[in-house]
Amino acid sequence: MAEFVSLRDGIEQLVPDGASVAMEGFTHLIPFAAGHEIIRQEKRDLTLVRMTPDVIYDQLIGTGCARRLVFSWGGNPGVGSLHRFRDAVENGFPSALEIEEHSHAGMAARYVAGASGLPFGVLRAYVGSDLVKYTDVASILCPFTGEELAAVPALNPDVTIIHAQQADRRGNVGLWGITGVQREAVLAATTAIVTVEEIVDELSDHGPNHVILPSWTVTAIASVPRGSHPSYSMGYTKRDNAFYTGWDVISRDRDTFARWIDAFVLSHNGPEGYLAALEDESLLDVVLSG
Amino acid sequence: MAEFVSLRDGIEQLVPDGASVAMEGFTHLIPFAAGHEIIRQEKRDLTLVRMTPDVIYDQLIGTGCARRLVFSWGGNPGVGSLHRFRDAVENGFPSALEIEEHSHAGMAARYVAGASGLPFGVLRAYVGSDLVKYTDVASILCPFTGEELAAVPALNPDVTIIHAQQADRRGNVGLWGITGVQREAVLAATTAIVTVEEIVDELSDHGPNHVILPSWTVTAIASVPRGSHPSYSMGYTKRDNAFYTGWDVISRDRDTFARWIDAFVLSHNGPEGYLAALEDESLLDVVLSG
Amino acid sequence: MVDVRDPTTVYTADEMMTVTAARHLRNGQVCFVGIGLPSDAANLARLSHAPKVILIYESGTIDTRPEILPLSIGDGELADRADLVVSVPEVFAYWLQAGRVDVGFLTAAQIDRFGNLNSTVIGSYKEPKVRLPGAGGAPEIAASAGEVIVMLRQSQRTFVPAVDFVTSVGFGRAGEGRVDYPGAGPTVVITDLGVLKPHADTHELILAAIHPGVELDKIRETIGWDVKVDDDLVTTDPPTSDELGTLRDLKARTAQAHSR
Amino acid sequence: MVDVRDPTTVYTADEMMTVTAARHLRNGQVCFVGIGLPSDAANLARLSHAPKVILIYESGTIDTRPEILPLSIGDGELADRADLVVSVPEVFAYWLQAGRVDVGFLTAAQIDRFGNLNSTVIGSYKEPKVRLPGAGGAPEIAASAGEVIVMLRQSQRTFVPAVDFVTSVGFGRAGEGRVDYPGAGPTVVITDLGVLKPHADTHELILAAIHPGVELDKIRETIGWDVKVDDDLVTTDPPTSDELGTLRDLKARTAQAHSR
Repeated sequence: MAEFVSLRDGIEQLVPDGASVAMEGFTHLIPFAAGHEIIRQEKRDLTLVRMTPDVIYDQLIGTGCARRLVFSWGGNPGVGSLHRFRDAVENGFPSALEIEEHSHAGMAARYVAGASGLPFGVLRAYVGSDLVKYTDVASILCPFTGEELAAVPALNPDVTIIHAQQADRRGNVGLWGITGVQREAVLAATTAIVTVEEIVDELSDHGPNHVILPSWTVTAIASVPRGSHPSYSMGYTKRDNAFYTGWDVISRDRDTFARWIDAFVLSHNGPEGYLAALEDESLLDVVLSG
Repeated sequence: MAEFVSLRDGIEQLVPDGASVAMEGFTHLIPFAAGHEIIRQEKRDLTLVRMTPDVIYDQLIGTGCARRLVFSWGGNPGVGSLHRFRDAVENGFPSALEIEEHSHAGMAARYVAGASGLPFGVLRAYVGSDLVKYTDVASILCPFTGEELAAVPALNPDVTIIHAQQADRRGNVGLWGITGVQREAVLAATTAIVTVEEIVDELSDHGPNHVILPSWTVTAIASVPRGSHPSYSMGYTKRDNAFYTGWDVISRDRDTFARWIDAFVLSHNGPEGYLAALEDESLLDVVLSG
Repeated sequence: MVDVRDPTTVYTADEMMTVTAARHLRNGQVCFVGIGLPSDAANLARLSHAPKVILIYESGTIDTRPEILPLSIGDGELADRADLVVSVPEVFAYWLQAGRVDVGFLTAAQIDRFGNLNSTVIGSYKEPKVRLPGAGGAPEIAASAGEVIVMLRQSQRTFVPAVDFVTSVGFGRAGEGRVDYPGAGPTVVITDLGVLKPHADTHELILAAIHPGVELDKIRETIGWDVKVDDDLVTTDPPTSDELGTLRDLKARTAQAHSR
Repeated sequence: MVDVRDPTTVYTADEMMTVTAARHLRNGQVCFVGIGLPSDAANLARLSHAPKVILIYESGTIDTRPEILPLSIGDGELADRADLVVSVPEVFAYWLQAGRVDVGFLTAAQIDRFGNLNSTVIGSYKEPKVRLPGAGGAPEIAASAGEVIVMLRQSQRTFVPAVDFVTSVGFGRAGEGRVDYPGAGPTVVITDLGVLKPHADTHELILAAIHPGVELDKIRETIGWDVKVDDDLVTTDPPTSDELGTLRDLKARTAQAHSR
């Protein structure tokens, strides 16, 4: 059964240095507050796993938390490059970053295999792509038709962290809207941490694509309202598009990035401080002017 | 886009003799009315596919529609044997019935492979079971760990028939409650026929396990209220448990069965007649007393 | 059977069997349940000593808390009272195969001395004497559940030296054990007369407990092999009045609901 | 570019490109859409001549009809206005891989004469000059969609003799063609200056159409190989005032909604 914890205790006790950590959320429900807490606690040597490492992983990579990145698309959605990610890959700054790279379909099949207790997944993928030369993919023959397909190894992160809209008091978790690969990422992991917008008496009923994760599939739950900013939590918050656009400028320069991390993440004890800092309009100007 | 048709036209035009036909619904939402229409139209040489051939396939087998049965559990749920199925397998009456038999997990994996456009599915299954000697299962090695697993061939029926609670006027189909393997069975098939309790302006919103099949994945929709009797349609009808219990007596004897089919199915033009016959309490007595 | 006039200590062999099976479930365990005696026992456990046992039915209903016993594996009652309902492919892949099930309940038409189960056919597969329903979810429950509890009434027809067909593996036809199977296999076989458990080394089912009032001869008469008896054979505790009361209330509620 | 004072006949190169791409979509086709120019074109088609085009975004939103253009692949707008939303594993397995997508839109950082696309890296993989975002859904769209429409602005940096990395296959590095791929591959490449199509035999991209007012020299200057010109080279019809009006309204609605 899931335990209710503070975000700080959850990260401290369940995310050891060196762990493989998947933080999922496909544009929607990205667990930014949990990422910030990992930065505050200076976790090191993490293998970061995520289909779409966006700004959250740019921040984790830029602060030196990651040794390795497993991913399928690393960009700032609708904006452009992730400059901290690029700096790590192109220049080894702040430290070298190993990468293991798949396609979206491959990563999804890897999570599905992991959630299913299978050692590999099969898909029609990677055909003709140079990716096969650089990543962990094998070819496999259909025993019935002889057709050649791709096999990818199961993905079973040590820790999966997601953000959801709700948990009920028994620890069942509910999320809806675009649900991405979160169900599989949680079920594939040894340990699952969920931050939620709200703890409720009864989960809302939000239609066909509502994912429910029973309490006994989750390790720890922390209440973190607005914990997905600048991503969004459908029904609770809107995506902060201006933040994503602005991140291009912040992240392009190493010093500006360091000042931003200091001012918005490290100077605060937790997510409340980050949210308060966002409201202080002069703070960003100070960060940008150096 | 799905076309709206009468049940009679749908079966007549889309279910040719010799076709492989999957009629799915896991206890819930079993498309009985469509089965009765297949009996009325005297379809022959069908390969019937279904995880749990219950009373509906007992009726189709007993009337000689089937040449072959692909399945994983063939019983009268909570009651006992399917006597027409047994008579066909044990005695070849009314005609010999080839069987291809899997476990539930194997059948589910076969449908998933079919819906995914893959030639086979992989699962940890059939270990130590004599089923491997008699069915279409192969062993496959994980290219990463060397572990041996089971491979099953994809299932792609010519026609899948399901019963659902609702279709909207654009032809989108909605079903909820226990949804079984219906989504996969429809997506795996060349042709999909859906009978529905009701055609509505807007599909109801029935929570996390609500399956929506877009109009363009369905070939034909027929409005058939109570089309799942004696199974049930959550939100519309209750399961007729007495019918299932009574079926044991009806189906045990070849002649009684033939009289029942005549009185309840063949004597009527369509589902309305069947439902009216159920209301006529003396009719069953006549059938049973011979 | 104990023959005492106090109605709460007069019970049927099925009740003794159901109560015994229920006692084997612990709070918080995840249990994959079939219809019939297993479902009775699992729900009795949930309504008595193990309120937090998590019940999964193969129709996809997860952590369901039915108020009445289901008649089929897919009753609406199970869906209405479940924490979540998933598709059938998912219940087998993400929940059973992934190793999330602690205890699987199985029954069968035949069991052999090594806990192998037959629910497929009596006679030969190609020319069956009696064609049974078949495998359903059983082979994978037998392989992947953490352990398996078997419930089966004893008779020469059911407890046989060798099953006609291995639908679901126990310890193999020769008792060779559990090679390469994720789960531990049948850890206990609960019957109307007693309880058998596999020997740690030989994997042969040994009589471990006998229900109150049952003679050892009756056990031997209803098992098709020369069954060994554990040196520490115990007598099962009879059902308590609480256990009987809870089970009978559940059955009465069920009968009433289904008569409507 | 046509330089006429009537505002509905003055348009940008991106507008010409978007309108041309939109015209390639037919009513009822199922289209797998990416963010940016492809999303603009697909929604323009839906709002003009192809109201029943079915748009799928890789975030799992199926048959979505956004009122404003999404800024990210997973905007709430896409979910709110979709017929259904499925998980990411499902959108790739049940929908794209299963062959349910007629047309996939792709863009990239580089394209070569045989329609191979690079969105992974400039320079060598191990020591990149520029690390690009990577594959995302592109390799499987390239393989499994019925056909692929590529949208890419022309320049010596983008239209290169050989891509640094084949992220998504067109007709292979040597133009060997589509062996064993379910889909037909890139059937058309739409740029800001014209339209290229693969030659039926050689699979080399040939200039098939030139946008109004564009000089052939400009085409040659911005393609890194000696591009061949179709004997039947046509000039693209300029955007109609309806097309431009619909596109501009959509953009204006989008800008207004996002400024709130």
